[in-house]
Amino acid sequence: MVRMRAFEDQSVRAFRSGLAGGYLHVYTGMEATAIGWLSSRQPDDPIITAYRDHAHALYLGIDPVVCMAEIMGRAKGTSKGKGGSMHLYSADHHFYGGWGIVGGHTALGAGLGFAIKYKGGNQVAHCFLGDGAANAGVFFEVMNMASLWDLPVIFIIENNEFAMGTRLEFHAADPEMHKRAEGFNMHHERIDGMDVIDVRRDAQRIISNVRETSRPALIEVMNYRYAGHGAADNDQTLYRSQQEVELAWKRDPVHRLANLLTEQYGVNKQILEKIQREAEEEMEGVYDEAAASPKPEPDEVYSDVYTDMQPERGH
Amino acid sequence: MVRMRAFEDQSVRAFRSGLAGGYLHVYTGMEATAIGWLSSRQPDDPIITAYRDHAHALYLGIDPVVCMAEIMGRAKGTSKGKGGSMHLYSADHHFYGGWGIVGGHTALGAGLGFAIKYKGGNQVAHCFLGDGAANAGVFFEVMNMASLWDLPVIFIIENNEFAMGTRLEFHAADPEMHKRAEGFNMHHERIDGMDVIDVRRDAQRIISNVRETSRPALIEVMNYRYAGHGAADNDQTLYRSQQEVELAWKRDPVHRLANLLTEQYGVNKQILEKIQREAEEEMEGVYDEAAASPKPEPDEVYSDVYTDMQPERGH
Amino acid sequence: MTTTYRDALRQAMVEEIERDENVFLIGEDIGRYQGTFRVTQGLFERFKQHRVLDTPISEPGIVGIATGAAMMGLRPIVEMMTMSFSILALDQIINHAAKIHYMSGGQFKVPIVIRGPGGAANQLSAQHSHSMEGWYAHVPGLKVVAPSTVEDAYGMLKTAVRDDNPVIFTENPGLYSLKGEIPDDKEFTLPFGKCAIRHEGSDITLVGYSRMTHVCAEAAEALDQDGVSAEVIDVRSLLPLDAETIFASVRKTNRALVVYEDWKSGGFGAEIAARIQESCFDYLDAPVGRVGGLNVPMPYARNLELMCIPNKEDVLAAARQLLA
Amino acid sequence: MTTTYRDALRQAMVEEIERDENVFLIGEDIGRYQGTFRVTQGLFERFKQHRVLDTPISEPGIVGIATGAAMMGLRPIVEMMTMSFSILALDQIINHAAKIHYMSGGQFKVPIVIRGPGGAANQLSAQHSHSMEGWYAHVPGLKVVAPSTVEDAYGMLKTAVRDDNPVIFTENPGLYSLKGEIPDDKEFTLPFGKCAIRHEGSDITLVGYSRMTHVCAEAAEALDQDGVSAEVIDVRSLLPLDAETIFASVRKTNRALVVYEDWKSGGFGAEIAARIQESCFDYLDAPVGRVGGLNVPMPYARNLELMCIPNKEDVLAAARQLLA
Ligand SMILES: Cc1ncc(C[n+]2csc(CCOP(=O)(O)OP(=O)(O)O)c2C)c(N)n1
Ligand SMILES: Cc1ncc(C[n+]2csc(CCOP(=O)(O)OP(=O)(O)O)c2C)c(N)n1
Ligand SMILES: [Mg+2]
Ligand SMILES: [Mg+2]
Repeated sequence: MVRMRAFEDQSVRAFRSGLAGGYLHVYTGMEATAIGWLSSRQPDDPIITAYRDHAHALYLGIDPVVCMAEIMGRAKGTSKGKGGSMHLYSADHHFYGGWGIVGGHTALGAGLGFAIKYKGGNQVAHCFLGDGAANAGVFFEVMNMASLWDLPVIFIIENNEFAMGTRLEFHAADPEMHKRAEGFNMHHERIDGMDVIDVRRDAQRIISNVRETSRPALIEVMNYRYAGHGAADNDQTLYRSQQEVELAWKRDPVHRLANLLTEQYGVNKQILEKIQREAEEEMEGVYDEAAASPKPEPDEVYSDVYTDMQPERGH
Repeated sequence: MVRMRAFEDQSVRAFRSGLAGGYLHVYTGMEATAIGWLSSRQPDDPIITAYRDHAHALYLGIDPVVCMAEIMGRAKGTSKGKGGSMHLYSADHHFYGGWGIVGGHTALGAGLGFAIKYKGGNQVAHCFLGDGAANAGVFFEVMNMASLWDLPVIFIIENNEFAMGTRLEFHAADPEMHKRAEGFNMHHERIDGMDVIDVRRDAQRIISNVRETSRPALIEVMNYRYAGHGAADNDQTLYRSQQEVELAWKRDPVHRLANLLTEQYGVNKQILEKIQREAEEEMEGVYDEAAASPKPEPDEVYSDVYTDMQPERGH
Repeated sequence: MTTTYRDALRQAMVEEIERDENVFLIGEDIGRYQGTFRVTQGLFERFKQHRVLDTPISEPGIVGIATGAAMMGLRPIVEMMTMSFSILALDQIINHAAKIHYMSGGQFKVPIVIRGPGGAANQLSAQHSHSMEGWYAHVPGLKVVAPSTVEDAYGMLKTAVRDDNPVIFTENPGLYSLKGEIPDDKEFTLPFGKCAIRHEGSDITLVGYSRMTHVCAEAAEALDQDGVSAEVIDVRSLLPLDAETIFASVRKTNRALVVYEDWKSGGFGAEIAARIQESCFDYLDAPVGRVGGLNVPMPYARNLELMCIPNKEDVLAAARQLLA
Repeated sequence: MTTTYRDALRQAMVEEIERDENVFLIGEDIGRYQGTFRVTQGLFERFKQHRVLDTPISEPGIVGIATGAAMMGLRPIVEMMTMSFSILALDQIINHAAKIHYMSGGQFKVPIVIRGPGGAANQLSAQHSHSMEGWYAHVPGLKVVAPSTVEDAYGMLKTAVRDDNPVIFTENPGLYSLKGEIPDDKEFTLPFGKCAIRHEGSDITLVGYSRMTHVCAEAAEALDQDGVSAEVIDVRSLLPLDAETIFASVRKTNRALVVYEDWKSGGFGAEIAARIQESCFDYLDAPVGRVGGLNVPMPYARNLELMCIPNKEDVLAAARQLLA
């Protein structure tokens, strides 16, 4: 979690310094969800998420330098610099992205589950989405099909209470979004997402159930985003009070884990501080290394449009 | 009901004789739903439905000759012959169509409810859709918004157990489709649609509730279609047995009402036979009159594309 | 073997399903109901639900699921009941499937075929009569083909299934019953990006694709009678586009007429016309002409509908004007 | 009054909301959040939720609801957070809104405006950088405008709101901070279907719209220095298209270059080019040239992204080639 957070600090720094552009969304405050959940996966389970994807990519083991290089649009990035912050991918790590169209990737997520079932594999597909994304029509279509066809896919709503500047209660007729699976005869529940141990425990139970039954599930994980929606979101008072954010910080999953470790497991505070410091240093190094790496060659613009040909060239 | 059914017989005749083309879908077997429901509306309530729209149009009082003329693509049709069987409309009768894209019109239906609320009217919008249509993503999006914004709209699923050749259980993860409103904090229930008196009673209760509270509702009306999906559906054994259809005929809403009238209200059978005969004769007349009416003038092809200009002409 | 366009499509799918266990069909009413245009007739019984899957009416979801499955190595053939319904899935097609290979820096492939009837049939009205191929041919990352003959339907569908990129495969409903020959060779495939010359000539080049190729051919025969020698080029593949074959013909005939069923204004015929005049300017004795569908929503009434769709007379009139 | 493109749009909406109680705004994050590009800043506080409505992320539903409301006489202005998201709503736009008037034989009108930023901004990557106006301009039943100046933004948005047909109103994100004058007249409107001549010239006609008009104007100034007199035509309205003004210019200059940001192949510039050569063939001293965006999904890396979007140098190079 501290590595993730340190990474996000550096990715924001990249944005501020002009080394990254476009839309950049950090995961700060939500770490317990991705870590707790993904720590419970099977290594070859396919994972897919939206644009708030740095944490998932890191946790799956993609080299942070390669991630940061992508965020900076460099040739050594996960997508050779063509994807950017929102579009990290790694076939080697079974990480299927990194998507920008809210809700759109949930269909791909169901497709991953479809392929598993078709091939007779024992993986489970994990599809993360936001609370805002759970209003997209396609998501309902694929919940129906996932249940109808017994696809081994779990839809994990990372409910951070906001869709950009729109608060949950202004976008969802029923703020208990997991209930949306009710009409599809699909398992659904809401769990807490601020305690990494709790998330891990719940995830293990849920995932093994899906793996056994090949019945899909919709899980709503309640967390909170401390940062603005994206790096360019510079007036959060438009949609929430300073107070509310401060209150939410009291539930900080990093502190929570730190407290647990020091109080229940007697871990020395200095060890934690050292971890923290090392994480920060590591990610500063990551920043520097990515920043020093080369930009894509101009001719790259035409490659990877197709697997076997180039598009018509020129203006 | 007997007029509707007689009209449908003539519309199929028009198709068979080549006077009508394209897709043509009759309502035979489902009459109790439209009549029971629409008899409970307020006269200025806006109504919208899909392509299986003849019955709704007739019940709202649109001249059957004008409807049949539309089905035959004639100038005096509801849409001057440009819409056809699937696209009947009448602004005068608050009939908003007649739509061909499965599920697409449910958004328009919610929009009718939106306009009522915006203007402060006391109407209720009635949006009919099929069981197959209740799988379209946009339908979920607008259920959410209808509930979020307290729109006075009722979505009425005419569940005839088939989406074309696909049986309910093969397209819906939970065949109780009304439950799809559960996640949107919206009233939902399933009612029987084969007895016109029952439908009317339920509709009155539900509609007056929506009118009072301005809270939307999702109602699933169970009925059955006796005819093929469309007039070109000529091998129904692909998806249902002869037996099943025969069994369903035992629940025929027309017979049910006839029995009620003769047995409980002592109506003379001959009166019913006379009504039947008159309906058939009327609709034969309708057929002849529509068939004798002129086709649209060629230049009509360019009119009504815009309210105030013509498109670029010519090939 | 003599067969029909419809049966050739089916045979291509059967052979590909048998050849590669990753190939499967998915779509609305393609299984038990045998497909609305009967292209998939008999396949559900033969290959069972595992390979021939009936779906709910959920075009965006269907395409998205197929795309996700393709990312994991499956090779779905999605049937759109009509291409008009692919409009609902456009976000999945052009903003997901078409971009994955690029956005992932080449890590993921999307070997998906989306096929179905495109264009007007018989009084299907405004919402069901779209020609979508021009829009798709505008999108980098897609391949777009529109075969006009039985052999092409067969060979190009096999190529499409074996292609590692998303392919839009459009079938004009007026062609399903067309008869023709196909080779007795399961490995027969036809490369994309090659025009075919359907009728040789020296006075004017008629450029068409899909059903309009036949309309051009009819017009060419009528022109023969006038003593005018028309060359008919069947584009076959809009993206990639074999512009060179078209240019070579125009450099010979010095006149070109592009014919397409889609709405004239902004249709893909405009692109072809623009390219011809860019590359053959000095050879042209007349402007590049176009014949397209009328710029109106498709009307239901048969007399109006027939006005909208280009026919032989329309092509002849335009050709004669260019030759005048 | 001097103002910006962004503020002019806002002022037009304020005036129309105040003029007609049926006018309202609907879209994602346009209210409390003030709009992602701040076009609707302050309007939620001023007009309250009744007139400025925040929505869930449900583009098809939003457009459909607005369309249904318009059928009952309301006049919605739908903001698309970016036009790229309108792809999700295409079925509602082109297969519902655009066809209702026709399919109902003129009984229902759909006075809806769909507006928002269209085109590339700054490293938004492949899924968020679409130019959609060419597709829309292909669809009968829609009107499509793409204003390039502050005055046009103001006057054409007011026209759009008062139009009884669905209007697609596209705003290039690079224009929002542009400064310019608007008249002090709440009844000021600008008719659709009229090109504007932004720079007079006699040697070549540069045809652009939206932000590309400015790129053309820059190129025209550079050409001035070379002693070449370029005429810059701002198309402004793609549908209806004022082809006559373009033709008149080309008949004078005998050379034409069409410039657009959208993918070159199959973009609306192809239509304009095709029409110019059809109608001005005998006047042309060179083929009608085109400069369009590269035919690739928009890459993220800034150096690659900048390659994709046509700039002054690209226009100059193409113009010089036509003049050579
Ligand atoms: C279809 C679509 N509509 C709108 C947007 C713009 N947008 C990007 S993120 C976002 C909010 C999404 O919120 P949520 O799903 O809760 O995810 P979170 O950002 O909270 O992680 C919006 C509206 C988009 N990318 N795609
Ligand atoms: C988006 C879309 N997909 C597919 C179709 C083809 N289609 C027309 S009707 C139909 C079945 C719809 O079934 P249902 O909604 O239950 O209505 P019913 O015909 O039973 O009244 C289908 C698949 C269509 N018109 N629109
Ligand atoms: Mg959120
Ligand atoms: Mg049904």
